[in-house]
Amino acid sequence: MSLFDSADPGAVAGPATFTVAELAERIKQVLGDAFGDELWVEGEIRNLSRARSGHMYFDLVEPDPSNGAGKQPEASISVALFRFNRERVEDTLRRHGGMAMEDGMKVRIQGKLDFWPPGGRLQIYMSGIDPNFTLGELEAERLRLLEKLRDEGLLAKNQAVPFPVAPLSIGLVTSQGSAAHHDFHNELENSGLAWDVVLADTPVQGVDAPPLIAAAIAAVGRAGVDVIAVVRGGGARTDLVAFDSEVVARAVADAPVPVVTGVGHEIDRTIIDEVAHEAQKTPTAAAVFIVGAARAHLEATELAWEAIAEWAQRIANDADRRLATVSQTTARAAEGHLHRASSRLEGRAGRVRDLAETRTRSETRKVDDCAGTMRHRALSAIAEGRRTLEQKKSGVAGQAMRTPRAAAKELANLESRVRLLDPRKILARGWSITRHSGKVVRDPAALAAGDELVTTVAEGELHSTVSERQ
Amino acid sequence: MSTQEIGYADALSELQQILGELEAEDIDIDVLAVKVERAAELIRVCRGRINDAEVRVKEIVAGMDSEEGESSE
Amino acid sequence: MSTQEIGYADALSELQQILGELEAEDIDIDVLAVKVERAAELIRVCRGRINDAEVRVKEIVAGMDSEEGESSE
Amino acid sequence: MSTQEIGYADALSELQQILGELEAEDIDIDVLAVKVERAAELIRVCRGRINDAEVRVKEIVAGMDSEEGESSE
Amino acid sequence: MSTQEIGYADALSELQQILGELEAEDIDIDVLAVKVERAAELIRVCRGRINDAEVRVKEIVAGMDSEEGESSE
Amino acid sequence: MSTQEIGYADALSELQQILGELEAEDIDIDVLAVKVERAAELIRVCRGRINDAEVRVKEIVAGMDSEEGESSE
Amino acid sequence: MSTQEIGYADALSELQQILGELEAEDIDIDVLAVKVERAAELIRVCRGRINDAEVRVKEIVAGMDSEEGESSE
Repeated sequence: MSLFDSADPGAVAGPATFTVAELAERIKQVLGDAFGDELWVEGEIRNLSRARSGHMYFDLVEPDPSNGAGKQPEASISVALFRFNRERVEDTLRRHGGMAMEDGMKVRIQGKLDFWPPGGRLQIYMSGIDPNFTLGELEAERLRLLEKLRDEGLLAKNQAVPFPVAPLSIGLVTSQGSAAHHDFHNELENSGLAWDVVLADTPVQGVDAPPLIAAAIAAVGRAGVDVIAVVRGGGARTDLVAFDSEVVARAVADAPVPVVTGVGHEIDRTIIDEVAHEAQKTPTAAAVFIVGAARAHLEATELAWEAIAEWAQRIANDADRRLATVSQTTARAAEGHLHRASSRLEGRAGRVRDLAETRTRSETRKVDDCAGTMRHRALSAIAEGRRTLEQKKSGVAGQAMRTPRAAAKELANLESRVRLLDPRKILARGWSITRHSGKVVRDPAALAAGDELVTTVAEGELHSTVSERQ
Repeated sequence: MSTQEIGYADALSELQQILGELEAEDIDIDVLAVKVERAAELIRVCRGRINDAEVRVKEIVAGMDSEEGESSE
Repeated sequence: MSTQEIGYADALSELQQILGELEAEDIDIDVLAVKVERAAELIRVCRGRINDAEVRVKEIVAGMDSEEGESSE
Repeated sequence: MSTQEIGYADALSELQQILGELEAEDIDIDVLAVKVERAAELIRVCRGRINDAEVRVKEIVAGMDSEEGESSE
Repeated sequence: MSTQEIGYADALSELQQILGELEAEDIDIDVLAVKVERAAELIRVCRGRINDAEVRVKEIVAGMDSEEGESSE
Repeated sequence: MSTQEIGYADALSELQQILGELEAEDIDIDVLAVKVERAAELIRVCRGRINDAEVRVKEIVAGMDSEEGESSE
Repeated sequence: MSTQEIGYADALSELQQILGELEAEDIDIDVLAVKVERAAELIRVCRGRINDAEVRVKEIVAGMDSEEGESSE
């Protein structure tokens, strides 16, 4: 279908010529034919304005994919929300997470596309809104961003910055004069501590807010504060959308000092809370936290001092006690030594005495033994001499008696032999000796008859003459 | 480090260190008073730093910085 | 070393050494009195040092407490 | 060495040596009295030294205690 | 050697020798009495020496003990 | 040698010799009595010497014992 | 030699000699008687000597014993 395919019948050949009103009427008609009474469009709210009449106007744009703030959108269409629809729409949004329409918000809206002839503008007359779209879009955006930050390691980056010992110098990023600012300031003042606040005033909502917040964070970071507090009071969920933005999240992650957040109400949690060193729920809570940290260190300091004073006293006392102990030990050791030396010495004295007495006793015994032995041996020698002498005497006596007896026996033997040879013994047995001329006659042949013979017999001699020789 | 220049954190850290030294049994008595004196000085510094009830506020024009940031981009 | 110049730590160390010697069995009696006398002198020195340190610490602590009292009022 | 000049340790050592000699069986009885006399003299010396040391130590200890009493008061 | 001059040890040694001679089987009876007489003299000498030593030792010891009593009082 | 002068040892030796002669078979009967008589004389001499020695030894020993008794009293 | 003067040993020797002659076969009977006679005389002499010796010995021995008894009493 074309805007121009049903030409006016009264028109001459060639392109028809409309009056502006006719054209406007024709456009409205074509639009009505093409889109009907209702359509749904999704896009991002820009240039939202609320008229005194109660109507609301904004542009619904298709942002440039490069997502540069302030860049020309890829497509844009004007939206008008009249008062009678606006109340309903706002009510719907309020009921869904306390949202309110604002710049930068992504919406899916219902309405009629129409041409406004007086302005010569094509616009959508908004009649309704899909709150779930906005919520989902926000959530999806949030999740995407979280994922991205996590991938880059930015979620834990600020948490890795050590929390200062005494965060007395605070870089406060907030909207100056806001309730959040007052709450935060009051809390600091009430603490009674010496705070040095470097205030960076910045809008905290709206489409331009994120880069400004990010710049403020960077600026106080450069100012050399101990800690950065980013605070904003509560509002509609969509009011806090700036704190879900990537540029703010990156500024927090890159901050050189810890960032404490206190954004929104109790239930609100934004991306910045995920990136910050410490996420407190409200500005007051953030101040309380910082005060608490400073006070904790103040207390730690005082405690350290008290402990030092106490320890110093204790050390002196201990040293004193130890010294008293050393003194006692010294005295005891010295006395012990003297006592031991004395008893050792007396032991030795006793030993000298005992040994001397033992020695004289043992020598006495030795000499007495000698005397006893001497007597015994002398008497033994005398007895031995006696015994020897007696043996000799017996030997002499025995031998002396034996000799005459042996001699007598030998003599008797000789005598008996002599006796056997005595001629008188032969004659006594009847034998005789015959002699002739004094010679013993042994052979008759030596004799002649008549020879004179003398025969000796035992009892005398016989004289005879040889008568015959045979 | 002179107490004129010392930061609160350094002061606290030095205090803690002194405490640690005192807690170690073998501190020299001659050093004790010196240490306690230094601790007293540190605590005086810390108290001075923290106990001034007035909140001093310095303002920063973030916008200027951001503009400056943009111009330098 | 003269007891005039000796530090507490050195005095205590020497004292411990003397004590060790006294606790050893074989100390010469002639040396004993000398050692005990030296120990007594060292104890006197140490006691003086402790008292000095204690007085000093008490002064410092009293001073700090009064300052704290003033500042917290 | 004259007993006037002899040290406690030397006296004790000599005494110990004499004891060793007395314990050996073969000491000449003629030498015994001489040795015992020397031992007696050494014992007298040692006793004198111990007594002197005791008196001295008691004085010193009494001095230490009185000082302690004063300082802890 | 005259018994006037003989030492205890020598006397005891000679006595032992005489005792050994007396033990021999074939001692001359004529020599026996001489030997016994000599032995008796030596024994007398030894006894005298022992008595002298004992008396001396007792004196010395009594002296030592009385001193101990005094010193421990 | 006259028996007046002869020593105990010589007497005993001569006696032994006579005994040897008596034990030989062929002693002259005429000499026998002379020998025996000489032996008897020698025995008498020896006996006298032994008796003398015994008396002397007993005297000496008695003397020693009395001395011992005195000294041990 | 007269038998009055002849010694026992000579007598015994002559007797042995006579006995040797007698026991030779060819002695004259007349000589025999003379020799036997001489032998008988010699035997008598010897016997007398033996008896004398025996008596003397017995006396001496008896004397020895009696002396012994006396001395041992």
